[in-house]
Amino acid sequence: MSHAKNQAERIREISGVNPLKCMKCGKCSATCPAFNEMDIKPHQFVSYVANENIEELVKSDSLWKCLSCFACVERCPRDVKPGKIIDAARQLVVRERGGNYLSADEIPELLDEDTPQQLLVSAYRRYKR
Amino acid sequence: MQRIGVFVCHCGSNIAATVDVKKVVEVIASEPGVVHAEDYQYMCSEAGQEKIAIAVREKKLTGIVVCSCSPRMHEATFRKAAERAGINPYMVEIANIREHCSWIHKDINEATEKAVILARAAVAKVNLNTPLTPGESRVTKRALVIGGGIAGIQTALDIADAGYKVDIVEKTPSIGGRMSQLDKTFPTLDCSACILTPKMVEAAAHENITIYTYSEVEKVSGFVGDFTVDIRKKARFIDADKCTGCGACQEKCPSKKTPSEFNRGLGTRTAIYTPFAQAIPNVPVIDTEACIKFKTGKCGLCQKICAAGAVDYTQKDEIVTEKYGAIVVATGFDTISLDKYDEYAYNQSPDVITSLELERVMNAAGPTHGHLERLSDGKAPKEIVFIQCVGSRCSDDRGKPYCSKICCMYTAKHAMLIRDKYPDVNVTVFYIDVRTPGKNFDEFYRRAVEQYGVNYVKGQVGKVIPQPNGKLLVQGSDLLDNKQILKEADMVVLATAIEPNKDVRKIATMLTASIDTNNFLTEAHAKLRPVESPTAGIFLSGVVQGPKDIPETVSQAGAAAVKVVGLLAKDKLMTNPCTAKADELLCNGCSSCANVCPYGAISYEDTLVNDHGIRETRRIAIVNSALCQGCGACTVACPSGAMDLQGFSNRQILSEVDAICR
Amino acid sequence: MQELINRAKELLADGTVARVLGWKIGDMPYNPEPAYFETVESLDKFVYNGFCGANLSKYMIEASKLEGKTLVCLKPCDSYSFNQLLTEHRVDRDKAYIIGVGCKGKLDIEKIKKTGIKGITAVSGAEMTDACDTLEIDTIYGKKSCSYNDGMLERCHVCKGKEHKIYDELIGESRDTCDKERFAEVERIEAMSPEEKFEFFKAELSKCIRCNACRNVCPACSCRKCVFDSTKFDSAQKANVDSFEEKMFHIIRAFHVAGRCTDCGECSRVCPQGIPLHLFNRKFIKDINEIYGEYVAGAEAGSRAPLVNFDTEDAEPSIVNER
Amino acid sequence: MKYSYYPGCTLKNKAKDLDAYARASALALGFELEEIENWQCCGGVYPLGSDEIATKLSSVRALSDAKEKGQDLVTLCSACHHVIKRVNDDMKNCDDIRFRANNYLKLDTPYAGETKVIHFLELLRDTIGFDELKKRVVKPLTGKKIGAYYGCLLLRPSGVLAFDDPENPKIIEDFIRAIGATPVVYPYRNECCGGYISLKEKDMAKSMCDKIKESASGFGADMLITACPLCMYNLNKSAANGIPVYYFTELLAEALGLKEEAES
Amino acid sequence: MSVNNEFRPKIVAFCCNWCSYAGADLAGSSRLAYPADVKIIRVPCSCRVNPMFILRAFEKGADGVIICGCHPGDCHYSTGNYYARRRMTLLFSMLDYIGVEKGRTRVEWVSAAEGVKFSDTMNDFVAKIKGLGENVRLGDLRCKN
Repeated sequence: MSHAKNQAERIREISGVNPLKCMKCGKCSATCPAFNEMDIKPHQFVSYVANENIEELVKSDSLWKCLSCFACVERCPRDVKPGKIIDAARQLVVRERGGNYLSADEIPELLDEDTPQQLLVSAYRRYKR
Repeated sequence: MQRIGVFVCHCGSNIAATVDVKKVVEVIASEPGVVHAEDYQYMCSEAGQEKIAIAVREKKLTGIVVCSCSPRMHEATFRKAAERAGINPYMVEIANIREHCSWIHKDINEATEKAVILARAAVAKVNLNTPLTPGESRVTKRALVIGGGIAGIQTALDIADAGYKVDIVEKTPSIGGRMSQLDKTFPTLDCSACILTPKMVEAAAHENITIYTYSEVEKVSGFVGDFTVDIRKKARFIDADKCTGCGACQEKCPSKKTPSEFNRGLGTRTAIYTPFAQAIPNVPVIDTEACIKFKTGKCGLCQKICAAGAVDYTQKDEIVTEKYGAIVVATGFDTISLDKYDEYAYNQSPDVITSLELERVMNAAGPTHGHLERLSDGKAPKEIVFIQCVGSRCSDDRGKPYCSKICCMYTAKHAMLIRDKYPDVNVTVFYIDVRTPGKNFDEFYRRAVEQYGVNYVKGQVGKVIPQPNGKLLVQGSDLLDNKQILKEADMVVLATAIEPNKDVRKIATMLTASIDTNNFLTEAHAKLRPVESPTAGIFLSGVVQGPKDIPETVSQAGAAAVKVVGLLAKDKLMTNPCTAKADELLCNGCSSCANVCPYGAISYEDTLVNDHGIRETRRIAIVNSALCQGCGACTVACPSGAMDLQGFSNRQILSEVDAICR
Repeated sequence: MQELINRAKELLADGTVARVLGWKIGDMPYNPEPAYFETVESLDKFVYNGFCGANLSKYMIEASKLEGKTLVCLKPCDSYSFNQLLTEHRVDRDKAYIIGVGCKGKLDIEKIKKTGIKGITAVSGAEMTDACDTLEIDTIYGKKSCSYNDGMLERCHVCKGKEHKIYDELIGESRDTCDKERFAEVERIEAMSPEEKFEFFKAELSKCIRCNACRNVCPACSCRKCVFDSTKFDSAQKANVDSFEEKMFHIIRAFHVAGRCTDCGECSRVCPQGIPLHLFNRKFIKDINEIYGEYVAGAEAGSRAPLVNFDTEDAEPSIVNER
Repeated sequence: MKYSYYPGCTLKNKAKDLDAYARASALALGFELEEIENWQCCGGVYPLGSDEIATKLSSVRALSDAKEKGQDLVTLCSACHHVIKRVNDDMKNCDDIRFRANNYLKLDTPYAGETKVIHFLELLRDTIGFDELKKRVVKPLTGKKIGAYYGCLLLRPSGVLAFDDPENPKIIEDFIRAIGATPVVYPYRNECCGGYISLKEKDMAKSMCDKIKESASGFGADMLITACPLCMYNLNKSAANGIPVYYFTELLAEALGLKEEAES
Repeated sequence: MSVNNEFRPKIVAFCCNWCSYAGADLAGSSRLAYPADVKIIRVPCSCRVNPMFILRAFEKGADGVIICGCHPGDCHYSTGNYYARRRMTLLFSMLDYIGVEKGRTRVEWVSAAEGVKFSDTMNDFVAKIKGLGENVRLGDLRCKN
């Protein structure tokens, strides 16, 4: 199995999503509140996995822009769950050493006096191994 | 021992590509009872059937096994061939080596091995077959059509024109159905009422047609050719013979606040009402839940005003029992509930409406008298957004997995009509795919784009966001531009998925007609018998079988009528000889069988039997073969094995089990 | 017993009944057997005591074909069987004169013997009029005694009740003997692992010699000809050829009487190999009660047995996997 | 009536008042929240990967603890509720996760999703009932126009959370009515506040919260209420307008006349 | 038995003529594959399936038996599957009681329109039976020696 195929398979496994169910209606992208911040758009997550173009996908800034708000998951008429795909891609990155989007050093400057614990632990879960 | 011939069909390459048919012939030839085995390209062809005839003659066959497609496909063909060759048709068994074998397996060894086993099972069964003779049953020369929409009306007219009596049962106070609610129709823009009303009038006037409106089918018994149906005629509280249809009662009725079903709840009606002006019959009904007289005992205004003295508050529901030879189901459709799709804000804003509601808005007799206006404030819209596939093509549990088929076309129609009548209104259509197969259909859609300047955007809408200023912000995808767009609209129209009428499940159960997971009735064959239910004597007309538009519905309605006429034209029908039969020497007379018989086909008689020299009178089960439909429930209820099913006997099935497990 | 005999004599004498169906003294003090008595004199041999466990209702199938009425003695539990046969049109109510006889629990001679009492010559304390709490037993080795309860049949420990469900008149007192949980044994097996269950039944059923005693005594197993004796299922077998056939026979037998079996326990009582056959029937009864609601076969003549009945909301067969 | 209660880390710290008001109100309404012993942080976000087990274990421990006590598990923080409810669903419906989680935890009796997880709002709606709550209110918040802010975590995915209609919810609006105020329905009430993104993408979160607050005030809301400390934080960071944000429990305590008591 | 010595179970599927047999036909015409281990016997209705048939299949060496019928409420004969449902529930419970592995028998309701369900069901059933292995507990010892 080629590396790309392998990676695509990993994403399918981690996310539990079958990208072939997608009918390309674009409702996920129509829904996404972070759409404008993303370079690769939610409906494209699906086609990137289907086309095994994982190298591009994991380089995408979208990994760090998705809010996991599940709006795309809720509204997808085909039960494809683009939000789970992008999280799986993010997992691929953070599970590799050095792929962390958040480093301990930078945390102090990101905090303010009101920052709730919840924000820190959530961000940690999402961004770090 | 039988003398069995086995015929293995190649079905072109459908079977032969995955099953080694020569090998099947070779192996099966040595089975007990088999005296002849051969293979052929197409057993169902005339030449193939001739092969059976020749083998019967030459090898003196007494039984036949055809290894071919499903018996549901060609069992009848081969039974007839056997009969022509001089063998009892029930000496034929089919081994299904296509649908159950070659089409689902890839490995040729595996498929061949299985084909042999299936053939063996069939041979084992034929070894125990006995000749059976069908009985005859009579045909009541009258048809019932359930549903009085365009499908039901057309079917009834075609049956009636062929000279047979036909009754229409319609649940609502008038025939006409969904088509009567439409304003215009595609692909030519005829006024719906203008083409439907003449048909309604014709049906009402036809000497062979009886129409029961405000009525429902309550009970069905019997079988093809001889159904008995109870029809509940709900009390209208109006004497139809006296009513002149003057409408004075409706003008005076003080209870005016009930949402009008005909206007999809967008307008109101009175408690005593006819659903629309052209209603047939033009006799009102009283809605007892809204009527002040029924609720409080006071009022009675309609009775006082009625010059004909037709209002009768004491009227009761009436049950009419009638016999029919055939039943057509034409119960039509409704739009799905949008409660689970509130990202489109249907429940949050009156300016978000369904396409069927738009039909009423555009119609001169509708709530806005045909003026295109926002239902919230009555203002004329300047921007209208249409959203396609709302609830269609959904594999989640909110919507329907199928394409509703009519939406692309009616949306093009709406867009075009709006642009034509109100050129200053901008129309945007969000679509996933535009599906317009059909004569002059794609041309119609292209006209909407090219001639009328309707803006088609490829992409679904994610959310409709009501704004404080009363506008609707539509957040959608433009997939071709790879953009998320925000469009401020005055009105949003949802192409809501259609689903079979809610009552159809109940009706299907009464008729024992198969129904699919989407509540569409199943056809006897998806391609070759599209207007028949697998249940004999039940026929399908219109959307009850699957989504379809008016031209298709009318064609199918005619097709269903022809099938009904073909049935009613017969004087006698052959009955299924695979009925239950009790062995009088084994029967205990315990009544277990009669307890489970759904047809009341089993009775008990004191019978004098001679049990190996012992002569005594015993209580013995007797099966009425005209009533027995051959389900076999009784055979398992019988502890002694006295009750058996001809054609599917205990020993036959066991021999199949043995052959498979060998 | 004398009251019973006197009454039987009266009814025979005045022609109300043509014969009496009861129990006759056996060759041992503990083995009375079912018998017809057609004359007043023959009733001298009539016996009714703690050893009269046999259920006479099934004899009424044949008795129903005879001229005149038959006086039949039914214990409370037998009356369920009679009702069930009535429901299935196997017996004729008009041909039966039912005397509901009192019952203080019936005895199992094998159980008594198992307590070490051998060479029995006489037993007292098991008459209807006795208190039935201790048995005084004469043996060739001298006098012994045994608690009545210890000698009682398994079925009496889970007695359905002392009420007769159908009768023309009642003679004699009954007493409650139920002191065990009816489904305890079934539950014990249900709790086993599949391997243990299989081993348990394999061990029990391997003892079966296909003598058909269970079938012959069973009031529900009353087919004119059993499927296992007919050609209808290619299932006629005489000898125990392999272990599967024993399972098949007993499963099917239990299935055929499911919902009709009154749990009279005769099958286990008569089994010469001591196989607890009632455990099959009782499993079906337990399942029926739990899945389809309480049902007592024979409690009421004319009721519809659970297997020829249904509810649209019935549990799916997969419920078995969840239990 | 006793319930197991999972407060979560933030409620022990920055969002102490969310917790304090809830406990005081609960007592007054006749049910007791019994804090689970030695609970551990839920992790804040539900681990989406189907192969992630370790990150789900703290939830399973809390769930199993409630099961042992035979109590329903009440949550308050939207994030904790979301995580625990979804993990519970996995334990009930996903054979693989159940098997592996039980393998790790070695509980006395394996856990298979038996515990019922309810949010404090559901407790008010389904156990006490909003009609009953209305009767218990001593200081109705008459005249206040309040926008409910749901966010994502309570509503989606609706198949698992089964909290309310995910596109047109009404539980908080009904709550607002019950405490005597007027709910203001606005379309952004189920849109995301930005969540954890605000740690690094502060502008993005701000602009999202601006939209929410503008929409709410556009429809006439004087204030917003929420059940989530992170939503509260993000909404407060938005400069859009001065519309204040409160925890729903604060208004509950106020309406029940317990506010001062709870604060002391 | 295939060459690689993989266990190939024998599976008998009783399918009612009106729904499940047609569902199997649809699975076929839609080319929805399931293992060749499944052999279908056509019966008019699931209520025609006698427990004797099932035990006989096991006696003769079947490893699994599945009964398919119309969905409850949709029986072609109105009520047949309701009786089948009770009979099979009790029979399966008895088989479990005597120690036959759960899962060797199954009832599924498959309509004529559910080709996909038919195929999925058979794939799943075969996988389960493969997991259980050969049916030793109820096999016919006579034939196996």
